[in-house]
Order: sequence, then C-alpha cells, then structure tokens
Amino acid sequence: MNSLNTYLIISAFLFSLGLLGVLQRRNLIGMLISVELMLNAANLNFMAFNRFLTPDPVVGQIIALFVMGLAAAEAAIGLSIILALFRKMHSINIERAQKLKG
Amino acid sequence: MNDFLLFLPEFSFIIAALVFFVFSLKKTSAPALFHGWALTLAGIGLVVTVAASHQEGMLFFDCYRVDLFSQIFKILLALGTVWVVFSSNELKGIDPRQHAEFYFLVFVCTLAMMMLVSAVELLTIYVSIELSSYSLYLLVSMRRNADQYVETGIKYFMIGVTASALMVFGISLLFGVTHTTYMAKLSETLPNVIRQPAAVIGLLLTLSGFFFKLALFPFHIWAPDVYQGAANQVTAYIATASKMAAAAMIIRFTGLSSAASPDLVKLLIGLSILSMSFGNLVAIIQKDIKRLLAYSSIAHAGYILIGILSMTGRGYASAIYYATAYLIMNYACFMVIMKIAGDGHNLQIKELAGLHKRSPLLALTLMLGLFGLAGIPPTAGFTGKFLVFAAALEKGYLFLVIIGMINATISLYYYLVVIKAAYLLKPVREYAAVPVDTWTRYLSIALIVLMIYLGIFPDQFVSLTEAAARTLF
Amino acid sequence: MTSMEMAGFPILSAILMTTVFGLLAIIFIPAERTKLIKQVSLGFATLGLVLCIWLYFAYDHQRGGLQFVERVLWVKSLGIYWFNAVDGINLPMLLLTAVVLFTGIWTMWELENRVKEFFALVFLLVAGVYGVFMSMDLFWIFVWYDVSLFPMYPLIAIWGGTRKEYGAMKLTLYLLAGSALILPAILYLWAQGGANTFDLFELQRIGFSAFDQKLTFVMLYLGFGILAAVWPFHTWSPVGHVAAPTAVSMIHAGVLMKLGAYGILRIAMTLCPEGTAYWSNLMAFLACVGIVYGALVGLAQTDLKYVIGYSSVSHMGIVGLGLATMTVGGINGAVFQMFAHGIMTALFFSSVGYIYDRTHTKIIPELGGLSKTMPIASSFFIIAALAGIGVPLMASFWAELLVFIAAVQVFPVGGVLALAGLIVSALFMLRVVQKTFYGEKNPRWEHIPDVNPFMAVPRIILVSIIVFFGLFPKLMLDIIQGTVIPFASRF
Amino acid sequence: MDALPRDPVLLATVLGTSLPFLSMAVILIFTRANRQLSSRISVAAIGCSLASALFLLITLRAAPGAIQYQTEWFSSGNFNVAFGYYLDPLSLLMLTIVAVIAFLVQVYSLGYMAGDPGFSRYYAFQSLFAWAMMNMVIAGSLLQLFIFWELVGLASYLLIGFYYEKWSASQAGKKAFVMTRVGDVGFFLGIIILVIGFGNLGIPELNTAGASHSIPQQLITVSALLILCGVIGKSAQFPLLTWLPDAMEGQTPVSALLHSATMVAAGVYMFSRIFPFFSASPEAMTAALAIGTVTMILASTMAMVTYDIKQVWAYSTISQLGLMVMALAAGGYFAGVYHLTTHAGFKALLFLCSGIFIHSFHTNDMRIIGKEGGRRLTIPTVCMTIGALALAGVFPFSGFFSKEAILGVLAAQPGKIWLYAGLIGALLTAYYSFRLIFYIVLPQGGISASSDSGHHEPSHDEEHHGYIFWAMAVPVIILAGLTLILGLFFEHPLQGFISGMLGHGSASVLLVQHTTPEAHGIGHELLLALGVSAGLFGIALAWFEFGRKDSSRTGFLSCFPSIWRLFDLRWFMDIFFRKALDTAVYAGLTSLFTKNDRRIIDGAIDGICFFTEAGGRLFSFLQSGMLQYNLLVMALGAGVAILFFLV
Repeated sequence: MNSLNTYLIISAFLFSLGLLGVLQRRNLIGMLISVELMLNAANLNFMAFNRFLTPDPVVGQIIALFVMGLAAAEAAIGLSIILALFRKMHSINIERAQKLKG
Repeated sequence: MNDFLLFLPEFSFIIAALVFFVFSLKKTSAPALFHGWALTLAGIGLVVTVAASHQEGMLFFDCYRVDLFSQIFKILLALGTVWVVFSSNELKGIDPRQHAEFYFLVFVCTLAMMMLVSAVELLTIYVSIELSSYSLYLLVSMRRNADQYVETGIKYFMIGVTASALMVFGISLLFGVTHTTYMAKLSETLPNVIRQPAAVIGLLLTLSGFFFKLALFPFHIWAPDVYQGAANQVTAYIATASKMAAAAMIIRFTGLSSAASPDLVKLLIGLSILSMSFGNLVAIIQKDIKRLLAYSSIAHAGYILIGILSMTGRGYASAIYYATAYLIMNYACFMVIMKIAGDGHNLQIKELAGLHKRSPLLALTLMLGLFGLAGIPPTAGFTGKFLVFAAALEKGYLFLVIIGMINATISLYYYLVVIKAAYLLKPVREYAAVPVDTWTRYLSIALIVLMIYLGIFPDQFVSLTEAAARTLF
Repeated sequence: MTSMEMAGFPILSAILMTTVFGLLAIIFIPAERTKLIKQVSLGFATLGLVLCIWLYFAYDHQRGGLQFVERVLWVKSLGIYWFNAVDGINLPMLLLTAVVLFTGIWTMWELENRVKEFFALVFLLVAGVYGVFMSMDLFWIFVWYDVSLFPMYPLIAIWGGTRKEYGAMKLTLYLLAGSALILPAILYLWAQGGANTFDLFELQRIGFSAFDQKLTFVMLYLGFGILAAVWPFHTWSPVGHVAAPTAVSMIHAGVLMKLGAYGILRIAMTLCPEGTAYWSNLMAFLACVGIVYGALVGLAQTDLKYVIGYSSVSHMGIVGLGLATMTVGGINGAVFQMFAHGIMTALFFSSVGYIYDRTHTKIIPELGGLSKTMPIASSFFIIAALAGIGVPLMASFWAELLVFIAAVQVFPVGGVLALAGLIVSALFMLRVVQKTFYGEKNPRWEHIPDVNPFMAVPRIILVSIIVFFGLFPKLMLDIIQGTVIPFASRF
Repeated sequence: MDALPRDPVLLATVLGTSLPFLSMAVILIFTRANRQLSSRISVAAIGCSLASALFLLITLRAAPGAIQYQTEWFSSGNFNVAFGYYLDPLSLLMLTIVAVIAFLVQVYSLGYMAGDPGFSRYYAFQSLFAWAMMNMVIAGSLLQLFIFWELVGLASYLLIGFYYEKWSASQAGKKAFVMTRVGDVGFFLGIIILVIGFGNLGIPELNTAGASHSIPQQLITVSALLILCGVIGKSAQFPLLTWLPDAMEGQTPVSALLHSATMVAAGVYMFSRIFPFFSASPEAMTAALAIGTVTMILASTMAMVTYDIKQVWAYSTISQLGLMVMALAAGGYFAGVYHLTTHAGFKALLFLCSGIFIHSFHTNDMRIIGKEGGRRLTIPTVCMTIGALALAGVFPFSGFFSKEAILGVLAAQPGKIWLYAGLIGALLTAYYSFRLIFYIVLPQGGISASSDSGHHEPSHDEEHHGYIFWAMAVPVIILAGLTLILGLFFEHPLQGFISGMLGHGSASVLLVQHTTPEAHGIGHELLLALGVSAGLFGIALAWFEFGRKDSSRTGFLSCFPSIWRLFDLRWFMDIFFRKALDTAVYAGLTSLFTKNDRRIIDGAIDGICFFTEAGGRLFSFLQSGMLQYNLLVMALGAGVAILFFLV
C-alpha cells in the first residue's frame, strides 16, 4: 500500500483530472484550478520520487517548494488577467471570447 | 569576484529592471524620459554583454553555465531588447501610465531569458521559463483600448500555464527516472532508460514545454492570437528576443541529449515538417501582417528545427546562424510595421499600398527583410537556409530538405503578396508620408547592410557559430 | 588546388562588378533625373559589353579549357570558393548576356515610369545572370541563379502589360519552385562528395555512384528544365513573356532561359555523366515533344508575344535535343543554338516592343499592314522570323543543322519528328508575319512613325550579329568545341 | 583567298557570284530612296555576273575536267563543312543560263516595273535571287547547294509576295514557301542521312560513290528518295505542284525568271547535278519517272481550261519540268539538261511576251486581250508565237530538238507506256499553247470596235516608241533569237560539252550512250514522225476549235463540264491540301494541343496553387477561436508524440 506506484498512480490520476478540467471547463477560474491540480500532480511526483528513489533527500522537496511558489505567482497573474477580462467582457466564460481565429 | 563577472550581463539587466521598478512606483508618466532611460540602460546592457562575450565558467552549483554559446545568445537577446526598446519611442499601444511597467517587464523578461540560455539544470530552466513567461503574459495583456484583442492575454496565459504544467510534470518524471536534474548527468543516464515509458513521457512533456516557447506545431496555437493581439512592440519582442531564447534552450537540451534514440530524430523531423507546412499554408490566407508573421514564425521554427535535429556540430551551428539571421530579418520587418502603424493599430496588408512612395527606405528594408525570410539570396536568410539544409543533407535527410524547399517556395508567395502591396498597389486613400527620424534611417540602413553582409560574407560568423556549437558537447 | 589562384587582372569579377556598380550608381542618382540614369545604365552596360568582347578575343581557343581563373576560398567550413572562369561553353553565354543587356537598355530608352527602380532591378537581374555563367562553384551558381530570378517579379508586375500580376507571380513562383529541386540536389552532391567542397571540378574529380548520379541528375534536370521551358514545364514562359516589358522579355527569353539549359549542361551533365546517359531518352523525348508542340500551339496564338513565347519553347526544345544526344555535334549545336536563339529572341521582342509601345496592342488581328506604315520596324521582325524558321546563313541555321544531324544519328525517330516540326514552325512564323505586317494598310496606324535611327541601332546590332555568325560560324564554333570535345568524351 | 588575284577563273567566279549580293546590300542599306541608281547598280552587277559567266564558259569549255575550289567553312567534331565552287560543264551551262535570263529579265523590268513604288526593293530582291541562284549552281557540296537552295526559296517568297498589301499575293508567297519547305525537309533529312552514313557531301565524291556503288545500296535509295522530295517541292512536281500557279501573283518578269526558267528548274538541276548518284538507285529513278509522268499529264490538262495567260504558262512549266524529270529518270542525262536549257529560253520568252500584253492591257484574260487587239503589238505577238512553236516542239525551234531527245530516251525504256505518255503530253502541250495563241491572234469576231478608238490605242503608239516599250521588247527579241538558234546550231556542241563532262567526269560512261537518241528500240525516223505529228495534231486541233473563222471558241472540254471542273480545280489538289491542313493541323493538333496547354498543363499548375491555398484555409480551422479546442490540439499533439514513441 505504501509503494511508489501508489503515489505515481494518484499523481497520474490528478494530472489527467487537471488536464481534463482544463480541456472541459468553460469557466476561467475552473481552468486555473485545474492547472493547479496538474502542478500538484507534478509536486506529488517529485516528493514520491524523492522519498523512494534518490539518495539525496532534498532536491525533490526544494523543487516542490519552488513549484508551489511559482504556482502562487501564476495564480496571482492569472486572476489579475481574468479580472481585467471580466471588466471588459462582464463574464469569465471563455466561450464568450473567440474573436481571434483563422 | 570572477563569478560576478560571469554574471555581469544578467546583472546589468537586473539593474535596469530595478530602475524601472522604481519608476513604476510613482504615478508620473513621462514616456520620453522613460524611453531615454530604457534605451540607455539597454544599451549599457548590450555593451556589457558584448564585453562579457568570451567569459567562460560555471555558477550556482553548476546549475548555470557560461560559455560562448550562451554568450552569443545573450548578445542576440540584448540586441533584440535594444532594438525593441528603440522602437518603443512612440508606444501608443500601451497606456502611458504603464510605460514604466512595460520597460520593467521587458527587462525582467530579458533577464529571465538570459538565465534560460545559460541554465543547465532542470529547476533553473523551469524557473527561468516561468519568469519570462509571466512577464510576457503581463506584457501581452497590457495592450490598451483594443477590445477586439482583449481575449489575447487570457488565452496566452491559459495555454502557457498548461504547457508549463505539462513540462513540470515531465520534469518530475525525468527526475524520477534519472534521479538527477542536471542535464549533464541526464544525458548520460537517459540513453540507458529511454525505453522506459516514464522516461519517454517525461522527455516529451519537457520538450513540449520548450516547443511551446518556440511556437512549434502543435504547440504554436498561442502564437497567431498573441502576435495579433499584443501591442506591436510586445509582438516584436516576442517574435525576436523570446524566439532566440527558445531556440537556444532547445539546442542546448538536444545538444546534451544528443545520444537520444533515432525515434527522437524521427519525431523532430515530423514536427519540423508539420510546422513548416502548417505555418506556410495558413499564412497564405492572412490579411493582418502581424498574424501573417506569426504563422511565418511557426514555419521558421520548423526550419530551425531542421538544423537542430541533424544533431551535428554543423547542424547546431547552422541553427544558431539561422536564429541570428531570423532575428535580424524579423526585426527589420517589425521595425517597418511599428513605424508605419505609428498609432499602434494592427497593420493590414493593404495599408502598405504605395509604401515605396511614402518611404522608399522603409519599403526597401521591408522588401529585403521579407525576401530574407523567404530565403532569397543574397540575404542572410538564404545563407541560413543553405547551412541548415546542408547540415540536414550531411545526415542524408534529402526528403526533408526537398519539403523544406517546397515550403520556402510556398512562403515566397505570401511574402510576395506583402511586397506587392508595398510596391505595386495603388493606395485606396492617400496615406501621409511616413515620418522617418534620422536614427531609424541609420538603423534601417544598418539592418540592410547587415542582412546582405551576413548573406554574402558568412565566413567569420559561421566559424564563430561552429566554435559556439563545439562548446555544447 | 591552392585556396588562392588569381591569373592577373580578375576580368570576370570586373564584368560582374560592372552590373553591381551600375546598380549602386543608379541607387545614388535621384529618381527624377531619368536621363542621367539611362545614360549611366547604358554606360555600365557598354563597359560590360566591351569587357566581354575583349574576353572573347583574349580567350585562347587553341588551348581551350578553363581560362582567366579566379579562385578564392570563401567559406572555409563548407568549402565554398569564389571561383570564376571561362571556357568555350560559358564564353558565348557571357557575350550573349552583354549584348542583350546593352541592346535591352537601349531599347528601353523611352521608358518614363519609375525609371530608377527599373534599371536598378535590371542590373540586379543581369548581375545574377553574369554570375551564373561565370561561376564554377555550386554555391555561387545557385546564389546567382536565384538572384537572377526574383527581380523578375517586380520587373513584370510593375512595368508589365497583360495580366501582369498573375504572370509575374506565376513566373516567379514557378521558376523558384524549380530551385526547390536544384538546391537539395546540389547539397546532396556536396554531401556525397565529402561535404568539404562546392568546387564544380573537384566534385567532378571525386565522382559519384551511379545511383546518386541518376537521382541528382533528374532533380537538376527538372529544376533547371523549368527555366529552360522544357515541355511540359513551359507554361510560365508565354504568360510571363506576354506580361513582361520589352527589355525584360529580351533579357528573359534571350538570356534567362539559357540559364536553365546552361545549368543542365554545366552542373547536371558535368557531374552526372552516367545519370545523363540514363535519362537521355527522357530528355530527348521531352525536347522533341517541345519542338513540335511549341510550333503547333504557336500556330493558334493571336498575341504576338504568345507566338514568340511558344517559338521559344520550340527552339529551346532544339537545345534540349542537342544536349540529349551527348555527342560533340549535338552539344556544339546546343550551345550555339543557345547563343543564336538568344540574339534572335532579343530581336523579336525588341521589334514587338517597338510595335507595342506605338500601337498599344499586340493582338495580331488588330494589327496588320504594318509594313506600309513602319517598313523598317517590321523588317526587323521579319528578319527575326526568318532566322526563327532556320533560313540558312543565319546563326540559328547552323545550330539546328548540327543538332539535327546528331539527333537523327542518336534518336532517329525523335530527330525525324523534330524535323517535321520545322515545317510547322515555318508555317506559323510566316502566318504571323503575313497577318501582322502584310495586307492592306491599316488606317488606325497611319500616324505612327517608323523607327528613328537612334532607336534602330540596337536592332541593327542584333541583326548584324545574327548574320555575322551565320556567315562565319567558325568564329563561334571553334571556341565552343574546344571545350565540348573533351566534355563529350566523358559520355 | 590570296589565290584570288593570280587565278582569273577563281576571280571571275567569286566576282560573278558575289556582286549581286553586294548590290542587294548596297540597295537595301543605302540607295533605297534613289530608284534609278538602285536599278542601275543591280543591272550592272548582274551584267558583270553575265560577263564572268560567259568568260568562264569560254575559258573552260575545253577544260580536261571539273575545276574545284574549296575552303573550310567550319568544322564541328568530325563533321567538316566546306565552302567551295565546283565548275564543270553542267554548272557552267546552268550558270550561263541563269546569268543570261536574269540579266534579260532585269533589263526587261526596267520597263515593266517603271514607276513602281517598290522599285528599289524589287531590284534588291532580284539581286538576292541572282546571287543565291548562281551560288547554288556552282555549289561544291550538297550542303552548300541546300543552303542556297533555301535562300532561292526565300527570294521567291519575297518576290511572290512583293505586293504584300495584296492579300492573295502574300498568301501565295506563304504557300510557295511552306509547300517547298515540305519537300526541303525531306531533302534536309536526306542530307543528314548522307552525312551520317557517308560522311561526305562533296558532289564529285557522291557521284563517284554512286557510280562505283561504294555506299550501301539501301542508304543510296533512302537518301536518293528523300532528296527527290526536294526536287518535287522545288520543281513543283506531283503532289506539291499547286504552289506554282499561285506564284503567278508575282510580277510577270519574276514569273519568267524564277517560276519558269531558273528557280523551279533548280530541282531538275539538282537531279542532274548528282545524276550518277541517283542513277545508282533504280527505285529512286522509277519513282522519279512515275512522278514526272503524272505531273506532266496533270499539269497539261490543267492548262487546257484556264483563260489566264500566266496560268497557262505556269501549268506548261510544270508539265515541262515533269518532262525533264522523266527524261533524267529514264537515264536521259543529256536530254534532260538539254530540255532544261531550251525550256529556260522559250518559257522565259513566253512569259516576257505575255508580260507585255498584261502591261498594256492590264488584264491576264487571253480573251479580253485578244478582243482589245493584242495582235496589234506585233513584236510580242510574233515572239510569243515563236515561243509557242518551240514549246509545241515544231521544227526548227529549240523545243523540237530537246523534245525529240527526250522521246528518244523514253522510247528506250522497257515499257512503252512512258513513250505514249510523253506523246500525249506533247499533244496536249501543243493544244493548249496554240489555244492561247489563237485566242490572242484570231479573237472571236475580230477586234472589238470599242478598242479601235479605245483608250489603249494612243498609249500603245507612244509605248511603241517609248523607252519603256523597248526596254521590254529588246530582251524578248533576244530570247526569240536564242529560241531559233539554240536547237538548230547548238544541239551537238552542247551534247559533246555536257556528256563530255560525264565522260571524263566522275560518273560511268555507259550513261552517255543512253543519252544519244539512236540507242532505243524503234527507229529514229518513226519516233521523229510521231513526235512532230503529235505536236502538229495538237496545233491542228487548237486551230479547229479556236482558230477557224466560225469555230465555237470553246474547246471540246466544255462538253464535259465535270471534267472541265476537275481540271479547273487542279484535280481538287488545292482543296485537298486546304482540307488536310485545316482538319489535321488547325482543327486537329493545334486546337487539341492549345486546349491541352491551357486546360491540362497550365490548369494543373493553377490547380496546384489553388489547392495550396485551399489547404491553407483547411488547416486554419485548427486555429479556432475557442480556447479549449486549441488546448486540445496541443494536448493531442503531445499525446500522439508519446504514442509514437511507446508504440
């Protein structure tokens, strides 16, 4: 029960969930959250690999921390852009925004 | 102290970024002043980078490698930044109150990319990519009073973060398979484990993050919208500087993992063919020049990849040469566009009508730039294509080269359409003559000379690139 | 070979530079001083002509082979050389180029619209042509080849006539599509040859496997063949010629089309003798079809320039046929035909250009009876037509004679078929002459003046060249075969 | 060339044969404006040529053998082209004929063409012709002969289409050029085959080789047959004979010079030039014999129905040429050449006479000329009668002797059919020529009253004494005189002269005795009687139908309208050719290829472009505006790549 594969499966599950969400959700916030899911899947991977495989115990954790930090920044930027969009479109439904094509 | 010298170029841009951070704090808007400052700082940055061009060494626990290769690309990045900053003297596309932020973000992004071309460790790469991407997200969404392009920012953001999520997941798998994040070690261990699915998936997802930066099919989808939707200067920046970084990164990555399986080569061949064909075909039907150039940039990503995928010293050298030529020619086109669309609107092809009367010099620059992109001698673009194809044929990829040439012919069509507009079409309404200040005149002459000189006398530069490519192994 | 070889004064580079400096000079002249621009252009063209004539006399055909060699290492890592030389094959071509440029510029003396750009582009184009003809390095040959092609687009699209934009786009894309086959072939040969030299003759010394030769030969043949208007890749030629302005038609049909045939001869046949032998039947077949087909289609045309365009297709077929025979006689004839046809077509287009500038039509039914109003102008066309029919004592007759002798020997059926084409070509040339110049005087053209002496000069030069080499073919053939005999001995 | 001054013969040859070219160049470039000067230059040049020709004839009459000059023109590989002169009795004789007639015609033209706007151009072309023709005659090699042969054709094209503003004229010129071109291509091919197979085009070499059978037989046959095509085209033999009557669009002197006396005879000349070579191939000879016969009969029938003077003489020229070809093909070398000589004289005479009529009556219709008092012009009337008698082969005119010689040769042939054909030909010839004579001399109901006080009269009077008239009359008289003496006094000298060439010339001697009339089956007297009676019977028939006081003046053919029509339409040959050309070439290949060019070949190109753009539109759907689709594309791309690796 406490083997590497469990974690990998979970993380893969998370990742696919996130990807699915990004592809399927029309709500920008929802998409943002799904992306966070994917990042966290990566984090889980790092931690798991770190715990089970590598001799040096730090690298994975550091990376995970970095990813978290960047994810936070990402969320902030994302939200600000979404906000700007909302001001113009009065909606955060991405289906409303498909002018550019071809 | 020596380490500090190694880091000097980046440091100069950190300074520049800080300066504009300070400017951005107080709410005064003085575009001319900012432009002056920005130009000076960027110029200093360029000088410093050139001065540091022959530095060599490792930094930050060997995460950060300074060698001829990285320095060449840093020079190119600085050059692109200087040019873009130079062309931002009338930054109509962006609210005057945000000019400080604009320059701030440009410098931060340049800094990030400079780190990117030197990074030889996955986490460093990841961080640098994210840093540059974030500033680009903001730059793109900065465009003012352009309601039809409002969706650009969010699209770029969403696609970008998804791509980076894929990449980081891939990195995690690579880490899991190879137990390391240093590319040097990675390249040693990867060939042994390349048969494991995890390794494959990891490698490909990581690459897809890079390809996203290079706008290679099928990770190109942000490019057309962003090129069209962003302010002209921002587009110019993305099209020139950020392309350089992406190319450098991919060259470095494949250069290290050159021992990878032939399947990888097959994949890259496929991608480059798709990229060239898709970009050129779709560009045919475009009306908006920036969007057209976006598609052409997708195609050119394919050409650069041809040089890379031959995975020989000559191949990487040709890719570097090609990237340089592309930077120059592409900037030449964008400079003309920014000049003509002084008020920062999006230029349609038909608006070029009668340009040869309104400003012969700009028309000539545009024509040479476009011919260069099309790969017509004696411009640098041709020599670049020639070198790239030569490298590919050295490995015997005849079919790939033929497809590349056919694509070049197709691309000539839409470039000719633009040139036709500039030289033949009678303007529907009388446009005013384009005001060309002295510096722009000098710059365009310099660009013309540069394009032709590099095309006719490539010898020194080619040997330089080859020296740079040698440092990769 | 050493990396550096300079036999005295680099006359060839000088010839090339006349065009480059001409281009620069024109760029620095203000656009409104059209008169000066024309004089300067004519001056530089004359300089080039003088140098080429000097070259013609200075070339020692007893010794044959490459002379006036200039060879400098250009790009170390790839083995690209700045390598110019003349031999019996490209000397006539250089002479032809100089003559056609000179007469072409003179013919365009009355141009008024965007003069500066026009002459600048013409010089750019001719720089490319000179370059291809004199360079012996694959890289440079290709560079100059493209340089000579892309100015056609603005030249036709800006100053052209009927459907100019369509014609310009079609011509440019079509011809550059040809180079999409040439460049890979060149690079392939380079790579197979050890990837360290683009020097034509070093590659020839290295030699290639039969497979490589077959592969690259067909690529090069098709690539260059498009420019040589090999059937069925000829359709750009009538359309382009119809659209192009006079001087451009002259240079294009007179010289540029020769680039294709020259490329086949110089690169494909030099580097791939086995490939040539393998594909020669195809070459001969396409050439024969082209000869007959061009003449027959020309029979149905109503536009003077279309007619000439198709006659060019037919005549270039003769060149192709000569090359396909791979015999001394055939190749002699082919090279001589390139020269003769170049001059002849230049004469054709210059006379048509004169008529078109005056009457603003080149539709044959609208013309007619021109001999009454402009006897001299029409006599030039008629002379060209007679040369085109292959009337003896005109340069092209000898060329055709040599080619047909070789062809009947090597490809009896095709040769006889092509000979039958001569009847058709006579029919359609005379038909055009009759419908255009004979018949009742046409009141519409009453007022039109005949060629004035000044504008007649270039035409007279062309006519006298045709007749001169018709009377004394030896003066050209000795030079040609001095090179062709060793060349053909390799097949 | 340094031999020039020391060798008078070479000097004369070069001068005589190149002066006309110079005169042409001078006229075209400098003196087009000045008509008198141009004509003087041209006449002077041809005069010199005549002088030199006579000089050569006299100096070389007793020369032991042929004299040959040659210098290398150029060489390509192992194929050497020589430029040279070959002076032997035959070429000298022909040279003289050409020079004489060309000179007379140019003098004649001084009057005939007086006041024509294109006067200078006319003389330039005349000189061009004279130059080309004389060079062709003395050409040393078959290739050189072909070159000038083509140039002669060019001159004929230019002269026929002289009044180019007249559509029919330019049409006729084009027709002449193209139809002869058809033959010439065959000739050309023959030459090429000789080059390939034999490698040498020198005329003496060919003749020796032919006589000594040192070339493979089938090569001789093939090349001979192909070269025969050239003869057919140039000498208007069946089936390429319809261009000659049309060529009458040219001025009468031109018809006299080119299209009766010299140019059309070039074919026959070439035949006799390489006679030994030809005779080495029986097949070729038989073919030639048949063609000649058919031509002769067909042409004479056509001549029986036309009312246009020049047409009549044109047809008769064709038939006489056919006769010569028959003679040569039957091995009658001397007979053929002899008839060529005499025919040149009297046919030129006939044309020039009719020229005078046409010039004064401005019509070609013999009936009108007769009505308007053609016979008042005594000199031409008399001379034309002389010419007609010669043509009909009546003693003692030149035609009689040559015809007899030919009949003799024909009689020597195995089958008698050829002889009978010849006799019929003679009969018809006499008939149609005197039909014409009677139409003019004895017009129906005398000369119409209108013309007595008609506007022509005064003009005739002043023309009778005018420079113009005499310019035209003198050559006619001279030719008439020639016609009288040429047969009476010159048969045997000529025979010795010409056959002599065959004797110590290259070819076999056995050909010589063929050429003497004694060498055939039936006795000479009987043949003589036959020939003369045929001629006389034809004249009598003509008299009975057109000469008698109360004759119908219609001719028996008018009783068979269908046959009349057949003859009148040249046995439908023209119609056939026209149809063939229209259907096979214009409607057939040309339109087919043109469609193919536009639709298929060019269409394919445009199609490619179209599909490329369509491909662009198609792919652009990948770039939909919907964010998720874009993301999906990206994700799928990555997925596919991964699958590519894993699978």
